[in-house]
Amino acid sequence: TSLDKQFEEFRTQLEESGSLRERIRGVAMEIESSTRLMQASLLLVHQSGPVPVEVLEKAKAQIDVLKDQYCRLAEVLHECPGQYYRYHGDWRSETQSVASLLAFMHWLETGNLLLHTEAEEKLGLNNLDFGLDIEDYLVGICFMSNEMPRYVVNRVTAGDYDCPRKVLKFLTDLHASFRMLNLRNDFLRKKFDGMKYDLRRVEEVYYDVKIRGLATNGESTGDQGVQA
Amino acid sequence: TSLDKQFEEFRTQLEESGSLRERIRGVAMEIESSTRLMQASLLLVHQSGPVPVEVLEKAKAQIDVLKDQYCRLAEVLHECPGQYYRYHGDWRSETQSVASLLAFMHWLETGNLLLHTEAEEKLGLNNLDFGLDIEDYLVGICFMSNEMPRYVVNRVTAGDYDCPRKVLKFLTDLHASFRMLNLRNDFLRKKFDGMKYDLRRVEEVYYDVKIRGLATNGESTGDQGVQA
Amino acid sequence: TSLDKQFEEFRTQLEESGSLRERIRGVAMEIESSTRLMQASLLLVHQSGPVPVEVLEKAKAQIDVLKDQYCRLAEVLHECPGQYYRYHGDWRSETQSVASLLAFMHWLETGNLLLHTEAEEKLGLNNLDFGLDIEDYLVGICFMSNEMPRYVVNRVTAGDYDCPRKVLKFLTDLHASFRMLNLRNDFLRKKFDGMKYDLRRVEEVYYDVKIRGLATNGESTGDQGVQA
Amino acid sequence: TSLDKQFEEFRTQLEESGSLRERIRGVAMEIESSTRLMQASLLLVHQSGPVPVEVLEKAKAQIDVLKDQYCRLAEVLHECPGQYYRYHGDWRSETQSVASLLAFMHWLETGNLLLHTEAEEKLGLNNLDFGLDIEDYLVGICFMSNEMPRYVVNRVTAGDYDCPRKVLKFLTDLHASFRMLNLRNDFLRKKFDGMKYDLRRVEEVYYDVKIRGLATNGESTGDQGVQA
Amino acid sequence: TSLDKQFEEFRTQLEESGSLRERIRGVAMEIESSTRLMQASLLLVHQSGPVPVEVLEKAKAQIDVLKDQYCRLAEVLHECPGQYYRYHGDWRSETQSVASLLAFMHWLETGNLLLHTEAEEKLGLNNLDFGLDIEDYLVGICFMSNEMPRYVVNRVTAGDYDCPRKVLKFLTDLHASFRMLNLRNDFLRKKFDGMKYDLRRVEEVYYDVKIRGLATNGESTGDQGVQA
Amino acid sequence: TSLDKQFEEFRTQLEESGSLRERIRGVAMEIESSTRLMQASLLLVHQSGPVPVEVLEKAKAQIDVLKDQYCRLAEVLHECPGQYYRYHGDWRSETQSVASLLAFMHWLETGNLLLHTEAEEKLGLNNLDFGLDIEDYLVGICFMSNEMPRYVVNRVTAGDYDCPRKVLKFLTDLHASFRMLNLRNDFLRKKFDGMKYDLRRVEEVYYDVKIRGLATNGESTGDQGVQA
Amino acid sequence: SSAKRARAMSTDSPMKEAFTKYADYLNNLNDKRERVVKASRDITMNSKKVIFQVHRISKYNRDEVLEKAEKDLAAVRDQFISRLINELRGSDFWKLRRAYSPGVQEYVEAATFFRFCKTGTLLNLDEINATLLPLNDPSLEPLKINVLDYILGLADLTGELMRLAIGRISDGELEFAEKICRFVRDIYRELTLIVPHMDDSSDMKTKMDTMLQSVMKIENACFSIHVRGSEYMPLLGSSEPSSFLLGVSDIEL
Amino acid sequence: SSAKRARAMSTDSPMKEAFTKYADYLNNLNDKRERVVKASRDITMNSKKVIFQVHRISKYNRDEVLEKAEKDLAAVRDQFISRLINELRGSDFWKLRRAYSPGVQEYVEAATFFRFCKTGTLLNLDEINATLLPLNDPSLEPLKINVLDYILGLADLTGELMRLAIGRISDGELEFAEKICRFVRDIYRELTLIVPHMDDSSDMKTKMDTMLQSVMKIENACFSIHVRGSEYMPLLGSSEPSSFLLGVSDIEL
Ligand SMILES: [Mn+2]
Ligand SMILES: [Mn+2]
Repeated sequence: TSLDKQFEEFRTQLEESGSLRERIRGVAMEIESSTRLMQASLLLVHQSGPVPVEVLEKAKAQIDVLKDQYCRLAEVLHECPGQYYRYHGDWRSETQSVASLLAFMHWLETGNLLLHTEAEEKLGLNNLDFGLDIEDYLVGICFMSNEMPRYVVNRVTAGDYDCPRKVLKFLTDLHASFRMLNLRNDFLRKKFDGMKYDLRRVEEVYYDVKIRGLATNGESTGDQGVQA
Repeated sequence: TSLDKQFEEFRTQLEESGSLRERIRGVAMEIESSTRLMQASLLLVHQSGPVPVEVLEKAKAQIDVLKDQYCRLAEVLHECPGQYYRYHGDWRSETQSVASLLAFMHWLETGNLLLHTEAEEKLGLNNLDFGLDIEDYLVGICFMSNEMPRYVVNRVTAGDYDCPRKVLKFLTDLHASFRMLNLRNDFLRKKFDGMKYDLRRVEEVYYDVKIRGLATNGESTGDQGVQA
Repeated sequence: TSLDKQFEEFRTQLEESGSLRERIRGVAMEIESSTRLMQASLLLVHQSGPVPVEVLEKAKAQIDVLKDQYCRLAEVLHECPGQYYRYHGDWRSETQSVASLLAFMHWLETGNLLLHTEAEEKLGLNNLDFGLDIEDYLVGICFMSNEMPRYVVNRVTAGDYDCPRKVLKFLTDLHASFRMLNLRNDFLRKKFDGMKYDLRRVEEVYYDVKIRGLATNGESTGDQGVQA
Repeated sequence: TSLDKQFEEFRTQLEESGSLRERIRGVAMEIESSTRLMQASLLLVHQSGPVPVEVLEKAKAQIDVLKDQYCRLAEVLHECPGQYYRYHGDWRSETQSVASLLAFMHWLETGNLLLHTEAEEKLGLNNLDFGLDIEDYLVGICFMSNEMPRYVVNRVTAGDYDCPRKVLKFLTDLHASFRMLNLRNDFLRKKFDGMKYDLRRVEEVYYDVKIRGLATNGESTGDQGVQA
Repeated sequence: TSLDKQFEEFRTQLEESGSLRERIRGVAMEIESSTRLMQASLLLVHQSGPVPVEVLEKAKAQIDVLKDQYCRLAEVLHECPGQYYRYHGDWRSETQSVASLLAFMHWLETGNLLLHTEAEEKLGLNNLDFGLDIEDYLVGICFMSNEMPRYVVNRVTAGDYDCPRKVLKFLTDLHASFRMLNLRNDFLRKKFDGMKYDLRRVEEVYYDVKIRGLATNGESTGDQGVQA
Repeated sequence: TSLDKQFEEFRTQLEESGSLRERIRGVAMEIESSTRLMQASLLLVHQSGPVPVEVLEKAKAQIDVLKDQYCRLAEVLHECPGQYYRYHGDWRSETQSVASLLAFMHWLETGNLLLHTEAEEKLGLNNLDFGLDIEDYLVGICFMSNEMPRYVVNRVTAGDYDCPRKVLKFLTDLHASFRMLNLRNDFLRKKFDGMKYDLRRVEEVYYDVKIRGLATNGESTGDQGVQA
Repeated sequence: SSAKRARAMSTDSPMKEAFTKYADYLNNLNDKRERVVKASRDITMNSKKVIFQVHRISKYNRDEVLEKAEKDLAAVRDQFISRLINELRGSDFWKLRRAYSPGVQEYVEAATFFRFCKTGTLLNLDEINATLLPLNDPSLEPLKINVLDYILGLADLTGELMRLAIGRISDGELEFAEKICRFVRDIYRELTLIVPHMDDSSDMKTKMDTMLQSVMKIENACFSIHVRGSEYMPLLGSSEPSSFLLGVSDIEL
Repeated sequence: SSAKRARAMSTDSPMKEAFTKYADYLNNLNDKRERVVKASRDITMNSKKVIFQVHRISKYNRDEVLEKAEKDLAAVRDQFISRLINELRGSDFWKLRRAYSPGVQEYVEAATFFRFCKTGTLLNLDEINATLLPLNDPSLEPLKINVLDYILGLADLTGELMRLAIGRISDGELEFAEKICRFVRDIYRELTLIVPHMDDSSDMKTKMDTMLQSVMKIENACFSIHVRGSEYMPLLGSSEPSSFLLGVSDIEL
């Protein structure tokens, strides 16, 4: 009957989308694994004493792994055109972490914000079909901002008194840029609302350093903690 | 700066997707309003006594309104190809209600299950770009099933003793068809799990009329309550 | 350091128990799949008209599949002696369903309760290491009892007026046996408390049949619905 | 009948396991009582001013009591070999508290992490039959970590400016060790995720003393607050 | 310190009331055990065939046991005058069951409602200190009412066609009496709401019997099922 | 029917109040937009370096916009006399922000607290029909207090060492005034509790500055940061 | 000391003066809210008693029962609602709504329940407000129960009607039960279209679910009596099941 | 009709008679519960006011503030607790505990809060009960607040003490803050050993968590003031940070 035929078709389709989702979850778990490794390496930047260059190198080594993983993810989604957002939830939070870590490393190296296109490039996502969702990128940037107060506190403890000034400038600009966006009342908005606490904390650390005359007069040196 | 440029672009994009979403919500609210009118009309099938044909006609009159609304929804989504599932959540539950009501009316008229393609046709969605999501259709069918026990009880009270047999056959087949699907552990699965309680209740009603010798010997007449 | 060494060991152990659990989950999902097939076959006993012998045969064919699956489960657990109850939660609810279905089929065939040892035998679990937990068996029996009212209602609708008497006798005895147990205030207790509603419903169906003079005088014929 | 016999056996077995559980609960409650006394004594380490040695001694006096209690627990479980994990839930959370307190006292005395084997030794559990579950031990360590921020704050208030450095080093190492473990998404994982907040808070306290030039240059003295 | 002293006293007091509660729980569990035995005996009144007098006698034999248990409960509470309601929750639900069973047996024997004072008398609670809470009594009466439909159905199945009339008269009067009460939205209210359904079910059975000319013309014989 | 008529009327009324609410939400969103602009301007007072007068002027320019918006809000509410508090929730949090910003600007200019009547005047709300709810005003004042610690920290970083003294005096008086109120356990109470922490933080900064001999001896100059 | 004087002096600042006013405002508001809550509790409690009184209705005592209920309902108005009216002048009517809404809803439930039992019709909001008119000070704009509380009370009414229907069926008043069924169905259908327009529809949505449950309980009871009646008809040769059932109950019990 | 008479007659049965008694019992109980709830609300509201009054304390107004608080507290006793005492004769004391417990807890909170600010000591349960003695009818066993409500009130007290400590630190009263810190720590430690023995320890457990939060908030405040003070010492050559900070605040503001 036409009823049977319809449900037979549904069965096929549901199984296909089920196995697709299975494969997506598989890649997403690998991505998560890679970010854990990156995160573990980057933890060392919080440690007292100057941060060795190797720390960053080790973390950067994972980027190629990630690139490969996103390539495979793109291939899987290539099979179901137009359904990127149907399965988006399955790799979303992992990708936000990725964006956050890439941006943090980029900042450590260059002192600049990793742009969306740069992030896509690093992950090999510059083709049209499969990109880095803008909101995921922005959430990742907020996550990065959340790490800044801790980073600044630990750098000052390690004797790097110029760090707060640099971070404060970076965060102030970032915060001002975000304010231009008219965010909906969603997860991103909530994360952005949290950014002002990061900013406030960094201001306080800068104040602590400044009032005690520990802050160098900066400006001249554009380098970051890692490269010092 | 490139930072400013990026956030300027984001602002534009977020505003565009914001206004898109706004328009989608607008249509979705209209759809909700239409289904509510349909629902209120269809509530009259529960009243004691024979159900007048006008009841169904009044509800069916809303279908054209819905068709127009879905047409407009499709137009809105036409502006952002490939993003159907990005905004899907904004009209999802409304569409499940629509599917449920269409299927209930179709069953009242024909005694058959409204097929997915038939549902799309009724809503003017047979083009490829914008269709009725299969899971939404299936959830709608489950909602329809939930209405059956109450309908059967009230039909019997109104003296229609043949109704339970017909509904039981319909639900038994429907339930068997659903069982073929390997559902994920999600909303649809939960709704389907509920269907067995509808089935059981209809079995009990059929038992109540059968044991009292009230059930006609049926089979011959294929017509439904409304048309009687 | 001894700290490192300890955590290294932990890592190994946690990974081992993780992969063990993974394998257990795998088998448990297969078991669930088998019970679904059994359940689908057995649904037909509720259908009007006499129940064909094939229905039961088809369901029984799955028992060997289950046997094999439990054999593999036992092998997995053989690797970690003394930890049966550590992972018990991972196959518990699947096994309760299995017990329920086996007992229902056994009752259909013989009119008797499937004993715990018989259940273990059917699943090939009579060796000492890996058995059927008694509480799982008892929960399964309660699940079977939950199906009885529906079965009786549908059998009577199908014209089998002797069924309620038999089921009532069976359930009354079963309920009396259960009452001997001093159950803790747990899941099993809750399930058993539900059994009295099954009993009550079957009593009502028997009453319906009896007061209308439909009940045969029974006793003489010991056969069950299926074999008739 | 065989039915009666089976349920008679079940009754015996359920009563046996019921009384076993009763006895386990009894010992577990005694353990809880002992840990509460330890906890109340250890609360005094937070008081302003130097912590008298007696505080620790009083808490340590409970260890022998605990040892005796675990010995009795082991005896009870000796009666049902292979069922450790069947009843594990009945003493689990109490044991996690015990592990936490033992580890905290050990750290106060030695500045080192109490190893799993050392914990077992202290409780007299080094025989094979009845050990300290690794996950319980790890959860206990997380609980101990939760106490650290408060301890550090109060030690500094009491004038011990070297404490934050020591605790920070200890927690950083501990956190790094934990990160090696691939934790499932369960209670332990959640507790471990919380450890990073402890770490962050201790970093902030260390920052507060360091930036004010209060931190001694440390390293030389390996002693802890209590012994000072 | 005076602080220590006060809290030490509190601890003593609370431990005393804890042990009091322990003893109360002990007696309450015995009471529960007795009601289980009564209940098991009384289950036989549902069985087909005439109910032998012994059934009731066996149940009645437990009343003296209960009397003794309540006497001991009263003694325990005598130690803390005025604190009846402090511990009330610990024997409340058991007492509601007792009231229900006593009332059911009394009705079986006399056809009348067991009044509150009569219930107290049966339990030896007529002194002022320790009585039967009126709300507990009323809840117990509702529980008894809940058993009536099942009783009636089973009596009719067993051929006792006069039973429905008697029960209907009794329940009608009882329901009318309950309607005199102003209840809060509490447990008792909910139970009383359930009584309406009992009444309706008994009425249905009465009509079933009546309409088939099975009912005797009643009134003449005032005796109950048991004595017949 | 009269039933239909009444509910038809209700629907009309509720739709009217729905569209009223829609208009209120519209104005409230505009108000929110204005406060965002004010906030963005005022952010500059936190920036290093002396605050130019233009900053304040730019923010003050929005007051007229707000006045106009509140005027329109009042007009909308004029249509439903006496129903101010029915829709209050729809502009409440926006108005609290407005009060907070007005009070902050007023303090920057005059060093005094903006009183409730003054706030109403600034917004053109001194007529009786539509006023500024006192609790909203008080919450706004608490919000302003929450901004003070950040302001002080950043002013000191920017070299304005007289700011902490002024703010401390202002907040001390404000806190003393708030203590005159008897509050319920509501939102305002929670916000007021937070004020204590603001006060403490400002005090700390004041001491930081004082102790280092950075504070001017104050009193003489009554002007604020902006005008300095 | 001079420090002390400095502190003391600042107490007379405009700020302190203003806060004295704010303190008075808050104290008065809270006192009034408390009085309103208490009045609301009284209304609730006594309205519930009226509802129980109406539930005592039967074929045999209809008039006495309703007469007492009517008197009790009037007493709720005179003693408690009048107290509320005196408190709720001007903007407090909406400001303190959360404080009195439960009581007013319960009163609406009681008043509409009484009216349905008396005349089988729905007591309109206008009619309710008319009965409150005498309680108002004639010189002032009279206080009216708002639509929202009326609708919320009506939603609860269906629960009481369900209880009544089940009880009436047992007493053989089948036609009454069927009348209730139709009435409750109508209210449910009307409210279906109203709900999305309510100020805060979230609690109303759960009430709608409960209401549907009540409707279905009545329908199931009517179904049950109907199939039984249909079975008896051939046995008796009667064509009207309800009249038959009524007959039995009168004669035998 | 005879049927009607039959019905009517059964109204005089012993059952009806008994239910008349039950109805009276339930009506009286509910009325009393309602009166107790109202008294409890009054006690809560006015005790809260006393707490706010005590919070107005500062170095400069200590005596006046506490004098007023003492009078207000006495008023709570005389006006509202006495009303409660009259209702709670005999077994109602425990039976209606849920109805009055919130009020009594709030009173305990207020009375102990006042006492701590006045003398720095804990007001004992016996002392509280002694103040209630005059409110009792001398011919009857006097009503005493039970241990459970006292402990629950004490748990809330720590929240108020935390607020007080934060405020006192800002006013430079560091020693007072440290005293509060020690006091709250002691109470927390004592209660640690009491909690498992309470009749119903579940809500007490959440209160313990809140209490620990309060303790830590005070400790963090003391920590903060301490490290700052320690930093200043070398700058100033003083050895007593607190006295120094006190000095500053007096002179400058
Ligand atoms: Mn109600
Ligand atoms: Mn409080």
